[in-house]
Amino acid sequence: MSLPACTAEPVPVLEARGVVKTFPGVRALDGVDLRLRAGRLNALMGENGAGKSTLMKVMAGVHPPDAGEVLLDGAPVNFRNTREAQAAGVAIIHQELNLADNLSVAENLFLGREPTGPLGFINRSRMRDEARRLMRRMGVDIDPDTRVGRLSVATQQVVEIAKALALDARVLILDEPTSALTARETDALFERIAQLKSEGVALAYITHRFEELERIADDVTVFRDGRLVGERPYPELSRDELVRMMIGREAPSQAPVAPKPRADAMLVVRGLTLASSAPAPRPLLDGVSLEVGRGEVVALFGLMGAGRTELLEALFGLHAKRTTGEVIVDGRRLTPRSPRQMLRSGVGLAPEDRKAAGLVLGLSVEENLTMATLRRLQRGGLLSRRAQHDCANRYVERMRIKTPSLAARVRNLSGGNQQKVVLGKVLATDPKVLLLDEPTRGIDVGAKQEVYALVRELAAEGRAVLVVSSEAPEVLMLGDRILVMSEGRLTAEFGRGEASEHHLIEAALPSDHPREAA
Amino acid sequence: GSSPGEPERSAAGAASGDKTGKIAVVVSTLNNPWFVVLADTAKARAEQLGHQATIFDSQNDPATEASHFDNLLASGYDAVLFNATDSDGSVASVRKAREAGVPVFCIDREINADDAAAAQILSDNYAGCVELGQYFVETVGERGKYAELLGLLGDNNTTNRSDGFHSVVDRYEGLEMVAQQSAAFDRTKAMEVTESVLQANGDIVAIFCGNDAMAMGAYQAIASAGKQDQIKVFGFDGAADAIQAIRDGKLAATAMQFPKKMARQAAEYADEWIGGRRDFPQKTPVEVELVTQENVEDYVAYGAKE
Amino acid sequence: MTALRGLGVHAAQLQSLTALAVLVVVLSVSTESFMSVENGVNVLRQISVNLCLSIGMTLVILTGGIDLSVGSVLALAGAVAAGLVKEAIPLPALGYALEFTAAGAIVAGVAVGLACGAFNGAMVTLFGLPPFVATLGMLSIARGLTLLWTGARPITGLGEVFETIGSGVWLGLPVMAWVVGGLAVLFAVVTRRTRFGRHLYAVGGSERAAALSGVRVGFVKLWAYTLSGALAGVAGVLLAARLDSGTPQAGIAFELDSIAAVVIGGASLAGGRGTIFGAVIGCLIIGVLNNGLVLLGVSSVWQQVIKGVVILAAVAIDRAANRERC
Amino acid sequence: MTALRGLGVHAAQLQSLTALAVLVVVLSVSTESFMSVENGVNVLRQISVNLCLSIGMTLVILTGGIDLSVGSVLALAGAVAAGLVKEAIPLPALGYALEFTAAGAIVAGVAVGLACGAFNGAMVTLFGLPPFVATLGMLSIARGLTLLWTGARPITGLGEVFETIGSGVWLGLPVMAWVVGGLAVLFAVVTRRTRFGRHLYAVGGSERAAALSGVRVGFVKLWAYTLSGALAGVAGVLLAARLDSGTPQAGIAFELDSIAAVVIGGASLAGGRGTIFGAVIGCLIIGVLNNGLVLLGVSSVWQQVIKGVVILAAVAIDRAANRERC
Ligand SMILES: Nc1ncnc2c1ncn2[C@@H]1O[C@H](COP(=O)(O)OP(=O)(O)OP(=O)(O)O)[C@@H](O)[C@H]1O
Ligand SMILES: Nc1ncnc2c1ncn2[C@@H]1O[C@H](COP(=O)(O)OP(=O)(O)OP(=O)(O)O)[C@@H](O)[C@H]1O
Ligand SMILES: [Mg+2]
Ligand SMILES: [Mg+2]
Repeated sequence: MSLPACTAEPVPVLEARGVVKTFPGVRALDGVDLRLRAGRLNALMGENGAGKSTLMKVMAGVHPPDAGEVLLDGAPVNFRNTREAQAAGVAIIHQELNLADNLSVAENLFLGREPTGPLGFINRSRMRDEARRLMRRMGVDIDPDTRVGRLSVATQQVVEIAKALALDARVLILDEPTSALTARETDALFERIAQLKSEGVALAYITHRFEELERIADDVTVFRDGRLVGERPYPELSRDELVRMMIGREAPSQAPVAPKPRADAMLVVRGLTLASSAPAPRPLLDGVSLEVGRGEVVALFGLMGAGRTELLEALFGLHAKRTTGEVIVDGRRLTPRSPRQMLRSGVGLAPEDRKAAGLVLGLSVEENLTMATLRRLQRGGLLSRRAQHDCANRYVERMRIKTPSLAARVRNLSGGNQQKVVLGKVLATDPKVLLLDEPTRGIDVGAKQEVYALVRELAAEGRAVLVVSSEAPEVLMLGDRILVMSEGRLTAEFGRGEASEHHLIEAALPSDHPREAA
Repeated sequence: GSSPGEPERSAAGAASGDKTGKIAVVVSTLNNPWFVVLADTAKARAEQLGHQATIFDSQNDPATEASHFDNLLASGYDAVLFNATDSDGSVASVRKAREAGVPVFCIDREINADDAAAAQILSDNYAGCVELGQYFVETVGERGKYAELLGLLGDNNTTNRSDGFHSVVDRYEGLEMVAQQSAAFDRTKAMEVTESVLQANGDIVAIFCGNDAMAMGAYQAIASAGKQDQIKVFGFDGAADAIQAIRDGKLAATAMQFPKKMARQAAEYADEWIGGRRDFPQKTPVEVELVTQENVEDYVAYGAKE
Repeated sequence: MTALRGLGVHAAQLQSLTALAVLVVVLSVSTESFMSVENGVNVLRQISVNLCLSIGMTLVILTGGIDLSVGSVLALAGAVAAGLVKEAIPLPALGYALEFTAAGAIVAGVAVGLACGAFNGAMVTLFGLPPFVATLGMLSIARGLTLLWTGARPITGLGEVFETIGSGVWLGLPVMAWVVGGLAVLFAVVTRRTRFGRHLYAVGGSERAAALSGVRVGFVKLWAYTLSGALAGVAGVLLAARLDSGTPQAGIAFELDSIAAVVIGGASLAGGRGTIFGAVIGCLIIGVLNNGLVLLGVSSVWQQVIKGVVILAAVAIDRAANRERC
Repeated sequence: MTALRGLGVHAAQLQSLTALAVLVVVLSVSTESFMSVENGVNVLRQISVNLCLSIGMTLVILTGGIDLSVGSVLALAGAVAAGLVKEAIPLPALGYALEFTAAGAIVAGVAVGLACGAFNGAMVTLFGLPPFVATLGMLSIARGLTLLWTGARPITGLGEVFETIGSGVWLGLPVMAWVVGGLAVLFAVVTRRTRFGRHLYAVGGSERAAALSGVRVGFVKLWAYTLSGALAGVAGVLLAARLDSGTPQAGIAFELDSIAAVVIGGASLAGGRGTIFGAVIGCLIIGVLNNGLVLLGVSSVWQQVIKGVVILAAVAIDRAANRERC
């Protein structure tokens, strides 16, 4: 039974006081306070680059603070690394995946704390059983010996979460844990969170998804530009108020969109089939046929593992050898052979896994933004610096990318800003057909609205947009039409306003799954 | 100036015309004791004669050697005692020195040009191996299978020695070479190659090796195969351990070169050049002597007993 | 098969295994002397040194590093051991000379190797040098020290103990093979079944992930290099024992053969992938090739060409057979 | 400074630049002969070959690869050029002999290098061989072919054209230096200001992201290796010209110096980082060091030790000064 925050304060389990952290060119944190109380979940909100992740990293011993202090049970501590933090009972789930692709699920879950037998050998069988248990509790049932590299992003995220939960920490920090998850795993996670609260664990939870707040939040803390804007018990906050605190202006209103008449097809897919790389009962994609009209936004919903990413990848020519079927872009029939070919024929993909597939982290913002369009930026055979700057600047502004400079390494941008760079890169190619895989994953409310507006704008310009999302509200709000995928097949189609979240989930559940009566 | 090698002069190490200068000793490699002795002796003798001397190691790389010449010509040396990495590849460097008015005295390895070096004091590898070849026939007999270990491929001592040896041995049809492999003058390689050769041809009666290091390696392999009584091993150089091995009856024979002798001679020539002498014989061959069980006691490492 | 699994055998190794098998078959039919027990023993003796190096190299490569210094370190260790067993070190200060038993000399040799390895590790972990540079520096330094210590002269006649190690045979197999075989098994177990072993893979797979999971990355790397150095030391002693002499030219360019063996065995220079078993196969492929070409009486010149081609072919088949790993 | 920027100079290079500066200052005070124009010219001539290799090496390393074959390819190209200029190739079929002009021979030599490089590239891109193995195979093959072509005997007396290239001087600088300098500028521009150049960085940084951005990864890699081979060919011709002979022993272990130069210049063997300018600095550091130690009359044994230590120190300072890059 947890007290409301306002009355007689219990000593916070973990507390940050006046923390300052600067990076080359950026003051990420500027004297920030934060309190995490036993049995309560403090939801951290704020725009991309506000400093949320950085603060969490400081509190979990990843970065040392430049100034200010971190207190555990009221006593100052300075963790020199994550191991010391873990030892003190502070665990963190990072925003980015931090798994060793070459190791198995079990090995990742127990990395750094492998159970050993009397002879100092690793107790493999125990590790496996434990691992299977942990994954089951997260609602995922996979062989613990699977190499993590072979798992989809979604599954990897679950592993990441299970790993932190396995630490039985007193303080648990979750940095956008659900960004890669879909309904089912999210529910499982929230059950665990409720349970942890009752066990008196103190939680910090970073998210950009408002609908999650009422399900888990006790307190809400808002950051802007590395400063604390305010902390309130959740119930006292209205959504609009919250948004205002975050972006410092009125919440951008969502103008209701009228259903469009069915336009002529810009992208036509007929019987697209993608054979599985490993021997499997079913192909990853099984005769998928769909159309996206000129100026139309089609949203593609599905649970993890449905094969949506594979669909987009196949359309983009990534699995040429395993793909069969017919694709027609703007009246021109073609078989997707390579990304290069698809880009040239006016198709652009913003991939789901931004770090591995979307960006070259070691290169600058400018170099990434211009990567796919260099041909247009040449003057007399050489790349023109001017043209590159202009191009990059244009998209930094249009996407409101928060970066110290065009020359900054993308690696150092905040998660959301990285995502914006990916979108910027694709837009720079001026595609006729846009394939967006989870385009709003991990980006803040302001940026989300921008992306939504952008998607509509692009459609209005006569492009066809096929957007994959795991957030039902988003799908409902964005799509002129909504397709639902399950097990590599399209299982339902709805027009704007025809579907409810329930319908979507219903259609998305795998056939073997017992469907609850509507 | 006085004639070379004149005993009392060289004993009393005063520089001729008491002019002193900077002498460079450029040696093809220093990770083989034979060349270390060559270089050290040359340096020592030059210093004994009152000159400054520095050793440059070409590390068996003609390019490095060329760089050494550039450097020493730039930093005003008066003479070069030169052990070439390559008879042909080194000519260009020697010419460059000549044009810069710096005399080059070649030691041991001949360079293929008569107009470049001030003088060449040469160990006659070919003749040495002719002698070895004759002794080979005497001891091994006129029939039987044998193997040959070549030195570094592309090194012209490798070819000279092999050619000299075969110029004799090939005249006897009875002597059949069943294996010819390169072991690059290297002990380890020699041992491994020999081990394999013994597998393919267990019945060989002799191995001729392009240098003593390889001979020692080969012997090692033969010994661990227990064939030391069946197979005679021949080397070349007169290295310390080879002389000892002959004494112990492990090697049949080697060809003694005289690195010390050659080095001293070269140093004295350089000294005389600085003293003003110019009339040097283009080539001064230093004969190679056969070292066998019989005469081994007359020799020490790299030379005859004084 | 399950036995193999224990040593961490994956499709990868089984691939190289086929390559090896093909090689062996071809050679057995083309030359009778190849398939003899005696020759088998030879090949074993010939690969022991390279295998000893390759074990250490595997540890380093697993972390995503590389060790170019093994050849020079081998030479230094061998020379030190040989030197110490031959003559005592005079200690004027204490007024007596320090005598070394064969055992003592061997330990000293290995210790020197270990020290060099630790130095490499320190350079990489503490000073953040790229492994290539750190170990390249050591390659040069150790070679120089060897020449200083030996005066560029081989040190020969090392006595019985070395002789037994070098040419001795026990239960039909060379003593060296037993030693190195033991080390191979030991480290196969270490890499598969101990935390240190798995951390090698983790660090190689994702240093960041490993660090954030509380793996002491620096510690793991430091030990990888140290062990590589120590194993190079062992290899040095073994080689010296074989040649009955510590020669300053020993081990030149050995690093290439050793890295080749590890990579042929399926390891990735990017780190995180590879096994000791693979390294063993790799060494066998190279060793059998060298041995076979001589048995076939191929001229040394052609040997170089053929060797290159075969290595390319072996690995190409391997990779073709499991694309996923590229 | 902006001029430097044009060549793509970052903190990284400026670091190595300081290392170089320190080295130069130390040497100028400790030996008078170092700071002479003549010696400067020498150093330039001495580094030309290594720089020529290092330019190509940079391209390959940028893609995250490595080219161990440059030394052997250099030897092969040099030997071919030398061989062709010396004697005509008889074509009995056509009943006449194919004569080569010096120019023709040079082109042929470079072409041979290019072919070897293309082969490496094909092995890496088409057969998915690890670059280390692919180029290690070529190292062995090219050396073998060189010995076959030359009959293991050097080919000397290459005539004026080669002589001019080798020892000629133009406007106070060696012709070789002009040639290589030109190549360096050319490729500095290529890497900085062309799509191909940018794609090299992209591929090295993340092949997947590059491919998704429409970069033809295979194509880019193939060309990186091909160019590296061609540049090794050029280096071979230059060396042959300098020695006035194509020697089968040329270029042994040159790959190490070249890779060292590139890495000292701030490149990462993981790919995606490095510049031509950095390679130039790297070559200068190594060249000046070799030259200086000789001028100081340091015994060649100690030279190896000192060289190793200095290289470690140089890179250590560099890295310490910008941690982020490790
Ligand atoms: N390692 C780093 N080096 C340099 N700058 C950094 C680094 N990490 C973060 N930053 C900068 O610090 C600021 C805060 O980043 P942070 O990741 O904390 O934002 P965030 O609130 O987590 O944003 P998001 O919601 O998008 O994850 C950003 O401007 C980012 O560019
Ligand atoms: N790299 C991979 N190797 C092997 N299988 C994969 C890989 N990536 C995804 N899969 C499998 O392909 C199927 C679809 O992948 P994925 O989960 O990305 O679909 P999705 O609908 O895009 O889900 P989400 O986008 O929510 O992650 C799943 O069974 C997943 O396990
Ligand atoms: Mg964040
Ligand atoms: Mg997906």
